[in-house]
Parts: sequence; C-alpha cells; structure tokens
Amino acid sequence: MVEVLYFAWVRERIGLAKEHVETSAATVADLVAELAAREDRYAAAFADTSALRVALDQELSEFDAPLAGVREVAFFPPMTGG
Amino acid sequence: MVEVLYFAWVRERIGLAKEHVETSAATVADLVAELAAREDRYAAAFADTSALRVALDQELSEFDAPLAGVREVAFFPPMTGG
Amino acid sequence: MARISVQEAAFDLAAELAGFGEGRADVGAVVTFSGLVRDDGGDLAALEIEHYPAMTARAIEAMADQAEARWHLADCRVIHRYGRLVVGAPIMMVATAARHRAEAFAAAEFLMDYLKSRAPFWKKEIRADGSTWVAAKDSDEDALKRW
Amino acid sequence: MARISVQEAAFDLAAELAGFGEGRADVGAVVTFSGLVRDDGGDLAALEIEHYPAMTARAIEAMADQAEARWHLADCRVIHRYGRLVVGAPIMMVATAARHRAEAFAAAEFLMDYLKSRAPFWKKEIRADGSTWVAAKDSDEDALKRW
Repeated sequence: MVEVLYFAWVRERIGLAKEHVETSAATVADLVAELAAREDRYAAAFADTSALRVALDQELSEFDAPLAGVREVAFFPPMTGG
Repeated sequence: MVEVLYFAWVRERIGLAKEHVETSAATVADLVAELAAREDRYAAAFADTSALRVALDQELSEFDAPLAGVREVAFFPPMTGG
Repeated sequence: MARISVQEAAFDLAAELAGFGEGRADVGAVVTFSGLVRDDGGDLAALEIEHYPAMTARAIEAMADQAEARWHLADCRVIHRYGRLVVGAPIMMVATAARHRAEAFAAAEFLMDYLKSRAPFWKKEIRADGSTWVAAKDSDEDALKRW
Repeated sequence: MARISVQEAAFDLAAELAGFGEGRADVGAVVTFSGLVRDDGGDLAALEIEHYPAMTARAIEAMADQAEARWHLADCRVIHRYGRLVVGAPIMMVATAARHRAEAFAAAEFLMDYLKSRAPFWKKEIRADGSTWVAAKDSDEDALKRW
C-alpha cells in the first residue's frame, strides 16, 4: 500500500490531495496506468505524463522507477518556485 | 596651464597630490615626457606608462589624446575599487 | 550550514540580512536575491503558492549543501513563502557569503535556478475573472544546464 | 534614477535595503551585492581606500545609467566608501531592482565588474610590517569583456 499525493492542477483535476492506494504495481508507470483506468478525472490528470513530475518518498524520480519499498508517491506539474 | 593630479603610488612616488603645470604639450604623452624629464622621482613614476591610467577633466582617456582645452589631468595606477 | 525557512509569514529582507556574513575575516562578498510578486497584466489580485511540506525543506537543503560545497560558502540563507501573497510582497530570498564576488554571485544564481524548477512550489495567479496555474518556462529548465 | 553615495562613513546594508524595490507592481527581482574587507593572510590591520573625489560619483553615475538602460532597472543604489576600513567592515554595496531575476543579476554583476576596474578607487593594505597597494588583477580586466 502506498500513500499517493497530488499537487496543483493534478490535485484539482482529481479532486483529491491524498489517498491510500492498494497496489502491486512494479513501477511508477504501472501505478499511473492503474490510476488512469479508474475514472475519467484520473484519466484526464494522467493523460500526458510528460507534463507531470513524480517524487518517491519526497525525492524527485522518474516514471520508470521501481516502487518496491516506496511509501509515498507524489504527482505534480513542473515546479514554479522562486 | 593645467592642473595635474596624482593618485595612489604615483602620488607617493612623486611626493605630491596636485600641482599647476605650465605646458604647451599637445598630447598627454608629450606632457608625460616633459614631466619625466624634470627629476628622478617623476622619471620613476612615469617609467612605464602601460602601468598607468590617465583621466582628462575626470574622464578616462588615452595617452595619445590631445590636451587642447583640458583643465585637469590625473595620473594613477589601474583602479581597484569594489 | 545553510539556514532554510519555508513559511507562510512575511519576512523582512533587511532584518534577515542584519549581520549576515559580517565581521568574518574570510568573507569578502555577500549576494542576496529577493523575489517579489509582480503584476504584468495589471489585474492580479494575488498569488497563491502551494507546496509539498514533507519535501520542500529537504529539497532546498540539498541545493544549499551543493552550493555551499561548490562555492565554499561561509554562509547561506534561504526563505521561501507559501500561501496567499499580494502584489509587491516578497515571495522568497536567498543570501550567500563567500570570499570572492564571482563565488557569491554564482551560488545565488545556482540556488535561484534550482528553486525555480526543482523545489516543490506551484504558483497560481488569482484574478477577478478566474485563476490560472503558472506554467513552467522552458527558459527556466534551460537555465539549469549551465550548472 | 540611481542613487549614488561616495562616503567615508559606514553604512548599514540592512537599513539601505528597507523598502528597496518593494511595493511596486513591476518589480519581481531585487539583487544586492556587498563587499567586505577580507583578510587572507591573517595580518591585515586595515584597508586604506583613496579616491578621486571630482571624478568618483560621476564615473559611477555613468555606469549606473548604462545598467539602468540596458536591463530596464526600476531602481538602483550604489554606495562606495573611502578612508580607513577594518577587517570585516563593509566597503561598498550595489542593489538592483528589475522585472526578472536574470536582469537584476546581470545589472549587479555588470556594476561590480565596472566598479572594480573603472571607478577611481585605489586600495592599500596596511600591515604591521608595512603597507602595499593592491594590484589590479588581469581577471578583473577580463571580466569587463563579457559585457
């Protein structure tokens, strides 16, 4: 089980900031596929993953990264700090 | 007649911060030649003009610049501000 | 060690800088940057900044550690705000203290480039007629390549 | 218009910055640089800075005018001290306010590079065993080429 977090327009599109997800997905991409298959709002949020970034346990990562041992997955658009 | 100013080690070497100079030198280089011919301390200060900078009426200039109409000539080493 | 603050509250650049890098024989240069809420269109009501609390401070610390090591900083300070900010308000600041000016400038620019694109903040522009998420700029992503 | 001060008195960076560039809708970035007296050898008693009073302020104004025009600065401040300064004391500062960070950084670095090599100041290092004029560095002259 992982904690999945959404930020900025990803959060708004899915309508949720955080949820527990039961998954046996091997990689981030597999998890994205599972989520996108759930409902339209998820499909819309994950339609173009090149417009998204992912962090695993609060470290920026890649969509092909393995999920083994990961407790927290966060999806968000490219950052706009500073 | 021009007012001649010296700064930093040029001032120390010549032993003077400022003097009135009667001259009909056409260029800065001519004035330098006249001054260097005066005394050893002037000759020492002007021995290597590539190590010096000149300002005419408070504007950085060149050694081949004409002196016509100039009231104040300043000689000094490369600046070290900031 | 860098001091990092991620906060909703306003900060006072002047007060933060009091004594920063001063009174040390090995510091010749202090550079600061501060970012303020700008209104290009004349109709911005506010900026709303969201962030990822569990990640933000550690992401900034990692950048600051890198800057401190690479440019031998004697001191480093980063403050970044979140929440609702009005036009003209300070959003964030970085300050760097080093021996020479080139090091202090490079470290501050490096931190700014990384904060722009690698610290988990997202800006939303609030206007009378709606609100829009600020899109990341290609030029900001490109700026990282120089480091 | 830039505000330029050439003075013997100490200045307080923090106090100078209070409100600088703030509260304006067109300012997104403020950069400051301050230079402090550094002691690399551990035996510096003081720095003695000589300048050319009739020329100094106008030379700095010319640089600031150039920076303001080239990077569309909303505000610009330069302070440079002369006289006897102890280790750790602030020598000078520049502050620039612009729309974007790249402009504010470039203007501040431009001003620093020009102040180093084109403003009529000369530094002398005072030590217990004698004093020496600081030599201009080739690297400082080279730095001008990038502008």
